[in-house]
Amino acid sequence: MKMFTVSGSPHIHGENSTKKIMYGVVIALVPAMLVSIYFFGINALRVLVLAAASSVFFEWLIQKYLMKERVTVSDGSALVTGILLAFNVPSNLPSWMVIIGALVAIGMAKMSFGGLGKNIFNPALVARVFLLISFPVAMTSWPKPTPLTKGIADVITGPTPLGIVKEGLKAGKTMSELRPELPTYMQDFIGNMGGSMGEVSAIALILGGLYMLWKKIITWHIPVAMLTTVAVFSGILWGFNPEKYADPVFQLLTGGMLLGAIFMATDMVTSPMTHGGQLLFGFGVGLLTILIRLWGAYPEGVSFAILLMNSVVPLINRGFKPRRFGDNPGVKIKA
Amino acid sequence: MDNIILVSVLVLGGVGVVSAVILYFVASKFKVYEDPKIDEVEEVLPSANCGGCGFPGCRAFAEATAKKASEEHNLDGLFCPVGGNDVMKKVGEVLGLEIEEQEPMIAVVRCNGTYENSPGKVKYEGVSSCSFAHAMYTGEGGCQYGCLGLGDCVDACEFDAIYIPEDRGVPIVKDNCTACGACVEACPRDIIELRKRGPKEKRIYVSCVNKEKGAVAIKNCSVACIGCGKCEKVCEFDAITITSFLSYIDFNKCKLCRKCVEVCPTNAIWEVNFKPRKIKLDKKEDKKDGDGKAKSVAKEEKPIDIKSGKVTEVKNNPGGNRE
Amino acid sequence: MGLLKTFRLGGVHPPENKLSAGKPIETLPLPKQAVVPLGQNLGAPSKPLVKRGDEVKVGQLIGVGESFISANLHSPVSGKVLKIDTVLDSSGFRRQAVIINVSGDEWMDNIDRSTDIVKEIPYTSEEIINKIKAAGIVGMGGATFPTHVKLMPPPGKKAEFLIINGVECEPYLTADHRVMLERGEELLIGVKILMKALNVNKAFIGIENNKPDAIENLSHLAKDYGDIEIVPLKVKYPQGGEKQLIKAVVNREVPSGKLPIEVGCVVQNVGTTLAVYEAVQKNKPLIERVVTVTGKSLKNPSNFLVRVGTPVKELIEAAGGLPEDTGKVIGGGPMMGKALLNTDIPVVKGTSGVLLMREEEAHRKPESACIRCSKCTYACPMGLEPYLLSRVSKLGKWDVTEKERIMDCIECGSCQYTCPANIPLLDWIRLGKNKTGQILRSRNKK
Amino acid sequence: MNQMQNFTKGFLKENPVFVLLLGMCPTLGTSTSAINGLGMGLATTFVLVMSNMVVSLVKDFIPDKVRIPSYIVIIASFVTIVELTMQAYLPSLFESLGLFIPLIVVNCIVLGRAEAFASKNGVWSSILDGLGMGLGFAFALTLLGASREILGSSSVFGFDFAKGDLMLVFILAPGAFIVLGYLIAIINKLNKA
Amino acid sequence: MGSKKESTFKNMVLTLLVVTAVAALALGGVYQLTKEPIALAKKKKQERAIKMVLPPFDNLKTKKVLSYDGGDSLLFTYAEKDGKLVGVAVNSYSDKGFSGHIEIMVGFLPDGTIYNTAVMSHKETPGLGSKMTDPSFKDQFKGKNPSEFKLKVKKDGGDVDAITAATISSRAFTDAVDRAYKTFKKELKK
Amino acid sequence: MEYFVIIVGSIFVSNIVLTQFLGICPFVGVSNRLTTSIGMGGAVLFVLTLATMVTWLIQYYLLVPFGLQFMQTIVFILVIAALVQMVEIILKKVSPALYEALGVFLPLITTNCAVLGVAILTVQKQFNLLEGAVFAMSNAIGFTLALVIFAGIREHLDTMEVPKGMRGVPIALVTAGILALAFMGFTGMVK
Ligand SMILES: Cc1cc2nc3c(=O)[nH]c(=O)nc-3n(C[C@H](O)[C@H](O)[C@H](O)COP(=O)(O)O)c2cc1C
Ligand SMILES: Cc1cc2nc3c(=O)[nH]c(=O)nc-3n(C[C@H](O)[C@H](O)[C@H](O)COP(=O)(O)O)c2cc1C
Ligand SMILES: Cc1cc2nc3c(=O)[nH]c(=O)nc-3n(C[C@H](O)[C@H](O)[C@H](O)COP(=O)(O)O)c2cc1C
Ligand SMILES: Cc1cc2nc3c(=O)[nH]c(=O)nc-3n(C[C@H](O)[C@H](O)[C@H](O)CO)c2cc1C
Ligand code: SF4
Ligand code: SF4
Ligand code: SF4
Ligand code: SF4
Ligand code: FES
Repeated sequence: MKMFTVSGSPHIHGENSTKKIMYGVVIALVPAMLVSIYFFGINALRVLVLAAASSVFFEWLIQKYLMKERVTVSDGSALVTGILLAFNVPSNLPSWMVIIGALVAIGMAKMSFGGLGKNIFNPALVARVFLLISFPVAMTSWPKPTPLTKGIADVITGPTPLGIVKEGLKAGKTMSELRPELPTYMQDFIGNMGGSMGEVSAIALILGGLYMLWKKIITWHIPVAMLTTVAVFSGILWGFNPEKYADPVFQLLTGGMLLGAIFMATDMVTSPMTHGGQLLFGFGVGLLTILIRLWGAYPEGVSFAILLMNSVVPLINRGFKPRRFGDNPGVKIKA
Repeated sequence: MDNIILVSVLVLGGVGVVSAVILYFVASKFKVYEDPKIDEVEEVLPSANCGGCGFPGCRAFAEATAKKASEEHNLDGLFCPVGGNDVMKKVGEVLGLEIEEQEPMIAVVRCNGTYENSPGKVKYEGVSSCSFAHAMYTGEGGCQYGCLGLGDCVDACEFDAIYIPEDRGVPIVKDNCTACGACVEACPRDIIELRKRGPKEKRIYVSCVNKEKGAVAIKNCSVACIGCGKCEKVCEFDAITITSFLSYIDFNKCKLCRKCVEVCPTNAIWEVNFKPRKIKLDKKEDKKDGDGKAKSVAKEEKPIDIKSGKVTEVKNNPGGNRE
Repeated sequence: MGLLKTFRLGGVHPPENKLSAGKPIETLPLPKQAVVPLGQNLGAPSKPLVKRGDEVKVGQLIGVGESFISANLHSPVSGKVLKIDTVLDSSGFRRQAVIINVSGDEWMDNIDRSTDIVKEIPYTSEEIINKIKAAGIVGMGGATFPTHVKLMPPPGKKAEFLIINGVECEPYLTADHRVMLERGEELLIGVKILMKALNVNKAFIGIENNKPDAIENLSHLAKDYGDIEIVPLKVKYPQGGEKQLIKAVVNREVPSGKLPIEVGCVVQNVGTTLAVYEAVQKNKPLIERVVTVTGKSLKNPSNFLVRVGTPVKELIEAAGGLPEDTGKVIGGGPMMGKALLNTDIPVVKGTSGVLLMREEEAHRKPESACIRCSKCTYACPMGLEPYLLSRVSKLGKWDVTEKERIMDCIECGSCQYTCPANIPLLDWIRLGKNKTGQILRSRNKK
Repeated sequence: MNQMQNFTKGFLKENPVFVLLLGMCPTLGTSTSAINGLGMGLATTFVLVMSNMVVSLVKDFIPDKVRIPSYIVIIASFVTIVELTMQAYLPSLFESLGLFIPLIVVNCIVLGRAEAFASKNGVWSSILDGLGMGLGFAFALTLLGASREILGSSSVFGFDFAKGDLMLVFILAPGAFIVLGYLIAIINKLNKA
Repeated sequence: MGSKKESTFKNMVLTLLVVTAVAALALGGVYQLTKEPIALAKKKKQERAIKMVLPPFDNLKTKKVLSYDGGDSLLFTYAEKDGKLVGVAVNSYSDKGFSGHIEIMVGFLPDGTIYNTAVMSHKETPGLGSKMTDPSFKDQFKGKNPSEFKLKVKKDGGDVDAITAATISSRAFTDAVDRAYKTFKKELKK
Repeated sequence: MEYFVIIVGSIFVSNIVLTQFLGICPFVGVSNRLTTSIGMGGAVLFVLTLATMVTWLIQYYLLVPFGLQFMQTIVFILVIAALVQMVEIILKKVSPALYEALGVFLPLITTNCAVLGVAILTVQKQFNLLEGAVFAMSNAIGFTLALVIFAGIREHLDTMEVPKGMRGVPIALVTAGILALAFMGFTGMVK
């Protein structure tokens, strides 16, 4: 007689899979990858490939030989982490530092907690902050973009727009004095400015974000809450004193703001589970980012802000529950 | 020069004395009594915090014993199954009481529906939880009383005393069982029972819990109890009763004469830790070659050294999902 | 069609696969032997009134529902009672059933077997309910809750609306769809009867937009019946869940742990309504129902009118035989249905379909780690957090499951359907519901 | 118990830092380099040995209610002695250890040993216990300090492996937690094996 | 443990009294003993620093001088050799460090040229700001006369090469040197 | 502004647990559950503030006048120990409910570096009494903040399958390390 399978319902499964989600993110990252290779040349490619390959390799190594469990590197999450790590470092970072970054991201921030889905902090950002603090010099010398079309020029390093503003204001200059030193908004938008690889081109990042929204990989809540907070908060300060504070458009387009908002704060593993919680999370990231940018020692605050908010995600998840069915009956219920 | 030493002595001494005085008064004024015996009892307990005693932890058990001892001067109904008589004796000593011995018990799995005896009729796919499967269907072998083999009991055991051999799919209890009863609680089908270990670990029991009519029972499992009543008749000590086609041996009455074992047509009655006797190849016994082995199982099975961590993974649903 | 009504929270949209939608209802030949389980309804099983060797006629009372929540049982065939024994039924367990050897097709005399449509409803509310009770009607939408109980709101509660569930949101199933197309007139009379029984003057029939022909047919017919409104709904699973349906149709939410009557609603399935018509107007007890037999490899997916007690293998035979590659047989739809252990299992009052899944569809994909994507939370129509519920169920934290409202779960499976990590969420949640329910019950007893 | 065991158990099996998880603050705070760790460890060892000795000597004369305050006073005295002596003769080490010298007083190991061991045992075993525990503590601090120094500035005990710094994090606060975390994981594994 | 003292009031107070008294006695003693060495150690550090930042001398005189901007007063140590002023060591500070206060000592030749500098105390980050104790940074001040060497980091338009990635500490160091120089000038004018 | 600097400085910039390394034992030990960590935080807030104020008074009215600063450690710890014990005894009697909530943590607090550390730091930083109290309170809040965040994380980790070797203290410390890494973002906000 035929042996049937028995199992609980449901008996069918949708199209979603972890793999699809992760490779969807990779696809969304392609435009930004191309832009960064265009502006930073072969070096960008080196860092990208190295970071991605070593992330995947470390995950494989740890799963196979340390944790001795089913190897799931093919799900693509390590690849995403690797690419995002590459996006968060300057394209001229020495190779061995990139490899250390991958080891920190995968080994420390992800696998120590048990692997995909169990980590508290965003692995790529842990690695970035780790590198930033470990190698302050290498991590803050940003190559100037030299478009591929103009041949392979010497790598000249220079400060990021945020660095220029931070230093300038500290030195007592005003925003209008600094403006000529800064790239134009158009340059910000296209990506023709100094910075880490992934944070330079607003348009490419937004394109990727739209793709992920369309594919339902992310929802709008975190990016919108975060960017709105930044715009409003920096807008108020700017309106208050435009010479002392940079304008909101500048704040939104520079640094890792968009990369963070679209690709890193949205990492589902390390962000809250409900829309309400996500709005709060985005708000917190935005607020902390601006606080750190304006008053902290670092010119850039997105990474820290996201990590700080990552740490309170378990608390947010406790407080923010989905709207339960039945709590608003829509009609008076007799006791 | 001596001045500084003098001042130090005065100041520090002063601070010390003032603290002492204040503390003394505060302490005597706000006194709360706690029985020091509780700590002493807790110290002799095994600190397994398994809850086998029925209290939420060793400390709670210690409190309960101290209270009962001081109020009623006995410890009736309080027993630490893990520590057993030795520990209870010590507890008694601490509390100044005599403790009656309780006969040692062991968990017994009353099902022999192995892959061989009760071959699968469907394939189960789902979580490794007997409780879940119990609510869903009969079980792969088709017996709706029998073991589901997903190891809730194994997960429940704090002592690594029960495991499911890969080729059997039905658990086996090891000798280090402390009779804490956690597995009994965990099994949704009430298959596991705490029984007396018996003299020299010898015990006899019916390894089946199927309450269906014999014909149905035997269809799903070749070693099921069919309620034929032969054992009941042969038992001279009234130890066996049959209710809803299922035989049960009262371990308080059973004298381990082994007569019932011989008459059982389906080999549903197990004798454990007896010397293997000459197997009379009569009736159905020749049908199954491993009969002697199957019956005197506990001692023989013990050497199967499956690493403790591994046991939980041994499930009879190869396709099942378990993290 | 503009913005269609639907419920707001959660929901998924699995491929519809309504293979048998265009197949008219066919009457299946009688089986040789009918196996009639005594526990076909939610609540206590019926008590058998016959014994081995008794001769029975079609429609003869063979089991009686004695307790408050239980139902009568009638013989679906005529013949001789072979025995009363345990058989494996669709519950997955062996339970008591009356086994009848069929001979001929002899009906009880009081049953009106003509096809005339009787419009007049000369009965009072009480009479209607008594007739329904006598006919052993239970909910045919899946829950098999005795219908007469639903029609008697507890003291102090009053029904405002009757909502007929014509949603059939489960993929593959088309039985209700066909009933709405072919038996529209009788259905509407059934609605009228139920309205009268409940003493309400507004009824809605909720139908998903993927059945435009049914919507059209009923809208057309309903013109003659005043207070019955046909509500087209956006396609979204599990709209057929009564709480979701109520939300979609009248925008009310049944509070946690409460019944629809709390917000003045009573929901009945299309098939149930038809059965009510037949019981009240034609004295015909619930002995047969429409069952969809379907599956991607099945030669001839069909809708059959089947006597209760017919083994499903006869349905499968009639639809072209069991395909070689069948890996799983499901009683019901793919989202809520129960896997059947074999094909000897009989059709019961609650069997809405038999779905044959091919071997390659029959297996779950391997589970991986939860990536906390929240998709399950977004999909849950009850606003629960399935990832959390399943995790704490697995860990046995019953206080948390209770606090997180595990008992609200309607077991729709939307969460598990969506989960990208293929986690058997609903398995664990069911386990959690079982345990939590036990704890709640024992606490209530105290 | 065997006297030798009183001494050796502090190193791995009952290491106060890795296994008993006591005295975490000085462990993390003063292990920026191997030499600092060693200094702190030895200072603590001195206090441990001396206070263990004194406590075991006077244990019978102290009423229960003031047991803890008395022990604390005894310990604090030795801490102050260390503090003053270091200030006088090892000023630079004193400066880099800073606040953590007075905090030896509240190091759970010291009071814990006084309470759990010295108040129940004889002088000799108490001294050995203190010495063992103290050296175990010093061992842990030195190990941690050395790891952090090697990772952080590629040098240890003044010996440079490479020019310049390596990974600064390891000298800063986060590195302390991280290195200790992994060290404990490794030691757990070793102890189990 | 039978001989253990009862927890009576008298016993408790007495015990504590005795314990604290003995402790105090011991401590007082040690304090007396280490008082001198401690002071000596402090003095030695100061002297060692002076020796480093000034040319050889045989006599020292100290004086407190109010900072040029009215901040905390600075300690001036006048060094003489054979009765002739060979240099002045100024204990200066800045609060602009990355982690707040830093203290340095600057040695000036009588003409205002910086002879050498020494860091007395700082809390800057190890590996970053702490590099200001490295010769590679410090030595650029050697032999410079602030009248022609602009005491500001290059980023701020001065002549001082900042430590990579530690401009703030460099700035603070420069600020402290500047403070010393300005106060020195002001004091010399008097 | 003074106070603002003290408050922000002690809660975020140089968080007592994550950058000063004080009170690590309870941080690791009592942060398993959210409720207990809040209880601990409350107890620390109370004792820390009280102890800092009392030791401040002792420092400036007893030790300084007599030139006995070298006895700071011994006097402070004695006073703190007595204080904690007193609070414990009184609480047990007066409010058993509060004692249930806080009491279990009180003995832990005596040997908590945070209390003695903050008392000494207050004196070192030459705060006046009010500043000292604010400093103590902010530090206690900083402690509670770290503890609560951490408890949230650990409760969450409890439901996860952390690899065997890392389970418990190791992963807690690594988490604390990453948290400290994140807190470095606050560097430079106030000095
Ligand atoms: C214990 C119990 C009591 C019920 N009582 C009533 C009732 O008094 N009135 C009513 O309208 N429905 C009642 N119901 C029926 C439910 O509301 C619901 O219609 C039934 O469970 C089937 O719904 P489903 O298929 O969505 O699960 C009851 C159900 C249960 C389980
Ligand atoms: C997830 C879910 C989906 C359901 N889908 C349907 C459906 O498509 N059609 C239907 O008639 N009943 C469906 N039901 C059952 C209804 O909730 C409800 O029990 C029924 O409409 C009540 O009518 P009855 O008592 O006549 O069956 C569903 C229940 C659940 C929980
Ligand atoms: C943890 C940490 C510690 C730092 N410590 C110092 C420091 O001690 N001194 C300093 O000047 N900069 C320090 N910085 C760097 C400053 O934040 C700032 O980036 C730098 O001074 C800018 O100068 P640059 O233009 O030389 O890069 C530190 C940064 C971090 C993240
Ligand atoms: C939308 C999205 C964003 C992600 N962002 C990150 C990221 O910022 N950093 C990272 O390491 N991994 C990221 N991942 C990959 C993956 O979730 C991450 O490795 C997990 O945190 C590992 O458990 C992202 C994945 C998705 C789907
Ligand atoms: S086998 Fe059962 S009774 Fe025996 S120790 Fe394990 S759980 Fe307890
Ligand atoms: S709990 Fe154990 S004995 Fe019970 S069904 Fe599961 S595996 Fe079998
Ligand atoms: S099965 Fe339960 S938890 Fe899952 S989506 Fe449906 S109602 Fe929600
Ligand atoms: S859908 Fe699956 S992977 Fe996503 S949160 Fe829910 S359980 Fe986790
Ligand atoms: S050593 Fe600091 S609290 Fe224990």
